[in-house]
Amino acid sequence: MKKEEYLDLYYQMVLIRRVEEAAIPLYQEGKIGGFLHLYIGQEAVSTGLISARLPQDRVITAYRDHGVAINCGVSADLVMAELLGKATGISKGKGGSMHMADVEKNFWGGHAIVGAHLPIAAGLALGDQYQETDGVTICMFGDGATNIGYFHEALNLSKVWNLPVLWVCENNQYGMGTAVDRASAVSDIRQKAEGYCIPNEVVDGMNIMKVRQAAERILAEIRAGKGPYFLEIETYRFQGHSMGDPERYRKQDEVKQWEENDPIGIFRHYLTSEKIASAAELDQLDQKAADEVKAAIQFAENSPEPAPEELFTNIYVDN
Amino acid sequence: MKKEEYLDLYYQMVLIRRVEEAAIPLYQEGKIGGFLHLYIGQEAVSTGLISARLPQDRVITAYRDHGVAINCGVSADLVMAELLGKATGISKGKGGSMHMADVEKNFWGGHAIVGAHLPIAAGLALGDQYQETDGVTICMFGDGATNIGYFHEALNLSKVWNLPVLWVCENNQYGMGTAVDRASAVSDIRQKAEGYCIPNEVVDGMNIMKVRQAAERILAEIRAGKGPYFLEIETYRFQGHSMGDPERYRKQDEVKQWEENDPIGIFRHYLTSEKIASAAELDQLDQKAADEVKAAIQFAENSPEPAPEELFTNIYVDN
Amino acid sequence: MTRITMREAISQAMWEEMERDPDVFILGEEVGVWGGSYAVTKGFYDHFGEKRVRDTPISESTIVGAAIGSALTGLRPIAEIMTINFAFSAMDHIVNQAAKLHYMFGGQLILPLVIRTVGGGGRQLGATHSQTPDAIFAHFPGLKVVAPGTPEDAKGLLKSAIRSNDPIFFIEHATLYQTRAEVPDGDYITPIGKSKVHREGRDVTIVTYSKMLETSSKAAEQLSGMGIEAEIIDLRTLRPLDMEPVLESFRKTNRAVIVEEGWRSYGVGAEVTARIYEEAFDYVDAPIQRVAQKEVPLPYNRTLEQLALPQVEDVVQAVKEVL
Amino acid sequence: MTRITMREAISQAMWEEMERDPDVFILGEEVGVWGGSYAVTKGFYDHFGEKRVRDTPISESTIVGAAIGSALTGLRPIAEIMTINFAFSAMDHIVNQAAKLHYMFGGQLILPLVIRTVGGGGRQLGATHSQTPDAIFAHFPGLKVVAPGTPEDAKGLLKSAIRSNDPIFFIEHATLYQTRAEVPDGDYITPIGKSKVHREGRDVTIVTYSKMLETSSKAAEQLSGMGIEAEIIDLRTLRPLDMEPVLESFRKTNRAVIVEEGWRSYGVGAEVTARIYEEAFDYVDAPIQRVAQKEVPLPYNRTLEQLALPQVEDVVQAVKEVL
Ligand SMILES: Cc1ncc(C[n+]2csc(CCOP(=O)(O)OP(=O)(O)O)c2C)c(N)n1
Ligand SMILES: Cc1ncc(C[n+]2csc(CCOP(=O)(O)OP(=O)(O)O)c2C)c(N)n1
Ligand SMILES: [Mg+2]
Ligand SMILES: [Mg+2]
Repeated sequence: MKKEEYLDLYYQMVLIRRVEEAAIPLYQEGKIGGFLHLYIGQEAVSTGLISARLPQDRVITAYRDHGVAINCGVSADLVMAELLGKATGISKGKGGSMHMADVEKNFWGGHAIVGAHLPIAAGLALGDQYQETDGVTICMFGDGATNIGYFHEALNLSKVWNLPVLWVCENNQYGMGTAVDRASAVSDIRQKAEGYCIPNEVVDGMNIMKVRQAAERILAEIRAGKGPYFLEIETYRFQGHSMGDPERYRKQDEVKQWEENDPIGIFRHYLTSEKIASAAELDQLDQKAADEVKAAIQFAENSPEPAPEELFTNIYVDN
Repeated sequence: MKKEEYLDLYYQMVLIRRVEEAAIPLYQEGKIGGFLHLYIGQEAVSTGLISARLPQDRVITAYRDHGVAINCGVSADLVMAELLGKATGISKGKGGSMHMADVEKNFWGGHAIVGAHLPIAAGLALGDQYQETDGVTICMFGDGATNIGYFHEALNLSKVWNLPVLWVCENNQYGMGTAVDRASAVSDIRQKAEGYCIPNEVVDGMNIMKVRQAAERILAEIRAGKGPYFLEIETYRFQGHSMGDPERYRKQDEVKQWEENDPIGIFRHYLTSEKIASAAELDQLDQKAADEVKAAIQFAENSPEPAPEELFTNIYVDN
Repeated sequence: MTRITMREAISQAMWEEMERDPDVFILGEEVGVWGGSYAVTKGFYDHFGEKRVRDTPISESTIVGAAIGSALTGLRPIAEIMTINFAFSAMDHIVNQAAKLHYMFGGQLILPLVIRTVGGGGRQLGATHSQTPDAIFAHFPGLKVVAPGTPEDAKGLLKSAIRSNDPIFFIEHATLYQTRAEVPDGDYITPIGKSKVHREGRDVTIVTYSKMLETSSKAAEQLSGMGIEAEIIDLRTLRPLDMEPVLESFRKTNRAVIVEEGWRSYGVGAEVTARIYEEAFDYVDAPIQRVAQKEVPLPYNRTLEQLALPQVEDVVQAVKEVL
Repeated sequence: MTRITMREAISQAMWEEMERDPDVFILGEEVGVWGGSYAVTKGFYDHFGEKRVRDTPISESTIVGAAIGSALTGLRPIAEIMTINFAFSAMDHIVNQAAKLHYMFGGQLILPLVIRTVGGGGRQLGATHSQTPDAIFAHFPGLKVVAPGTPEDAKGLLKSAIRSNDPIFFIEHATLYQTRAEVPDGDYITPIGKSKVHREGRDVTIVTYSKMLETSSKAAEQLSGMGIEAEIIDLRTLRPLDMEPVLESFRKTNRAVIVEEGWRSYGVGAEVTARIYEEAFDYVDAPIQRVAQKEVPLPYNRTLEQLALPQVEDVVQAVKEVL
């Protein structure tokens, strides 16, 4: 990997972090409504994964999607504008935090019904297989999502049809307040893939390089026609499930321990200790991210509300 | 096992066979309507299984339920009357072939939405666990049913809650016209249980003694509190999926080969060669079954239709 | 014109569209090797191959979900849900995904998708297998719901649906497959979202669709023998609901009976009734009547089942009441 | 009488019934350790223990399915589906199993089962999370559908539901939990299947339920200031639908407006409208009006969302139109 690539990965992670940190007060002021699920702590997962994709590779995820959107190339401006429900938002203000997509960037959303996007991901992969492209679909979902029937049906179909799809479970240890082993028959989520004969592995999601390397290798295999693959990525969300989570289900100690494994800190340490970048260079990127977020907020705040007529557009394509 | 027990098992299998053979012309004459899914070829499965249960053990199955009903102790009369839609039928003529139940016999139906009874079975087992009885729920379903999401959710929950349930997959090689490996990521259905850490095994469903022995052993384990167990039973349906199946999906040769493994024939041979019963004794039972079926048809034909007012009963309990 | 069955009409629509456009394909349970559990896709597997006629596992959510996903990539899937009773097992993907993705992402996602299914009672299949819950699917904006009553419309509407860029829920009726009627030769399409005068008459307006078009037509024949000429409007599409032909007829007859096979409460008849009163209040000469299924889970026994289902005599009776 | 919130009322109903009957238990996502995602079961887990307050995996079908199964064994489960939007993921078990098992097996199977869920828009949750599809659940005979609008009714109806031997789909409203009102002290139950006069008036009948009871009441206050006295009927139960109080009121006022939060087409208002015309045709003085949600998947943006939802002014406007 070239130096710029390393720096770009670092920058993306920091940018996601700053965007979300900025969203917190905006939510508290009531400028952002609805649910707001933060990705803080998990940035290495999508940044590592998506940086390994080729342009023809599709990405689809759940409602914890700000980071994924940014990794796919959606600007902080358009993410922030969507959070504020503005006409300039990536979903024209109609989707909000949970429903961002950018088809041009091969990012297919942002889906808020737990697990329901897995069958859709199977369909995206089927589209590529049918059309004989070499695109791979990367489908991300949480540990909790592996308990719903959609997961089972989608994984099964992907194997039966040998679909080019990378199933990525972000195991952040909880589905809302329910610890993995209180909801799942197996604590090693990757074991579920065995029931479908889908090759699988687990990777440390706090270390972006590990995610990136695994993703590169696996995407190449899928692209070569080897069919679906299941990747469990161990990670943790530092914030509550969404804003206003009482967090009765976990100890502050546990959170602290994980926070000491901050994926940004780990990567920063890696970059400096491996002499890939200096602290000063990284500080500059931090500053750049802060500036970009500031500008994004300004862009969003200054953007117009959707016109009232927008209520009735996009219901159907054909009228 | 005492001799009478052996004879009883034999009798049950033959009775089921004769009831269903008698149903074919009744269907063709239009006296039986709707769908009619025959169990012919699979009799050893439910006969073996259910003979091993204690009275407190609940049984629930799919729409291929005539045999199961009889094994649970429903008389041929009441099965036949239900097939003919009579007021005397086990479900008062409201359920038909696919929907027979006898709560007094701890038989909870007959369910026609593929896989939907698995979550219900988990609930039955939960009821016993909650009430601290030592009953086990025996839940039977087809190979095709293992592909729907309900299967996944129910198995997962059963393990998480350590429910006293025996999951029994009757692998008869096809879900309608779809061979197992055209629909399922794994051909050894029992492998699916690995994804839930549920102990499992496969047993030959054409040999009633093997089914019976496995069931006895496993039910005792579950009863002792060891939680769910998964049993795959290899079997075959000699008839089409339901009446009027064009059977384009399998070769007559294949059917013939399986028919040579007729579970009744195999058991008959076992009983005579092991000198448990003589051919004459078994012939007598054959005759008795034929007589019972004849009487059942008479009972059903002579039974009254449900009164028109019955249309509006049983919608609610409380009015 | 050629006389063909509804089954043939539907089959032809798919066959012709698949010949016309390589992006059209079929997926569902038993659509391939079996030839469709109602024999609608008989011969398709051999002709188009397993790439385009795809047997699926019993996974209703994923049949619809995979259809959605592949539609997003530009394909034109026809997902078959074996019967509408199993559509409940795919409910989220139908009403929460297919119906909403286009709107929710500001128009970015486009879903040229048809979900074909078949409903209706009358075959002694019992409560879980005999439903006509069409109204509940029609409740969701973002979905279009089509339910043809004649071979001609079935073919033309299905071709429209396949060419459409919207998600379409296409409801056939199990006891109509054998119905035979004239169908135009060659390629034609019938627009979605247009109701139609099926039979002209001056005395009363019968509004109906799907199987009940047949029942209503029989009633109209009987009524005609009594000197009563019923005008029959076939809704054909339940969402968007085109009231124009209904209102036009009603303004002439001033009397209406709405006939549907499904349950009365919260059904199609309620909506049509409410709209007629809203939009043609001054033309009402008598209380509008609804004919519908008795509100019970449909029983297996044939006599009871027929008691529950709307019959020709029920329609005749209702018409007499509004006159 | 004590003044409590809707949340407290619902919570009390369950708490009291659980104290009263050891067979009553709760299962659902986040009902235990978290205390309910709407804090309705806060404190239950600590008090009743994990046997009776059961956190489940994210498996909606199986939450309902397991509730059905355990109900069959004589228990009285309260299954919580976190929001009504996720009830589509359990649709088969709700409408095809819970609603039908009793009938289909000739009355043998008995399901004393409550499915609690919460619906409604207005919180900027976007199209998949903001629905009020109450009507579609009410379409199925065999199910009872309850949707209270006041703390008093919520408590009394939920207690009735828990004691009932039928499967009951109990719909709460997310933006009503903070609503505060007087509730009788001690144990009381409110019968399911009875509509109620919520406010007396002579000029117009407003028929509504759930959240729109609040909206309609505000409208009635405004109207009162203009000298118009609206009578408000709270349906409280959507199936079975009790029209008596509606008709009685209508025979007095001869004018009606039906107010619901869900989409207009194939909604609750259609059914109520059709029934009023059917059962009180001679009393109609003006076309009955429906106030409902605009027929779009609900958008995230606050202004657009509010434009789509029925507002107090819409009710006032509709009343003026019928006068
Ligand atoms: C079908 C469905 N059920 C319930 C919910 C409510 N819900 C939203 S997020 C969530 C937890 C999901 O956990 P997980 O998959 O681990 O993802 P994470 O939030 O940890 O990223 C739940 C229960 C939903 N959105 N959809
Ligand atoms: C949810 C659902 N989808 C489809 C069907 C139609 N159907 C009935 S039986 C069947 C095949 C089931 O196969 P399997 O589970 O192997 O049982 P078998 O018939 O072989 O005993 C199908 C697809 C249904 N009843 N329910
Ligand atoms: Mg998680
Ligand atoms: Mg099978």
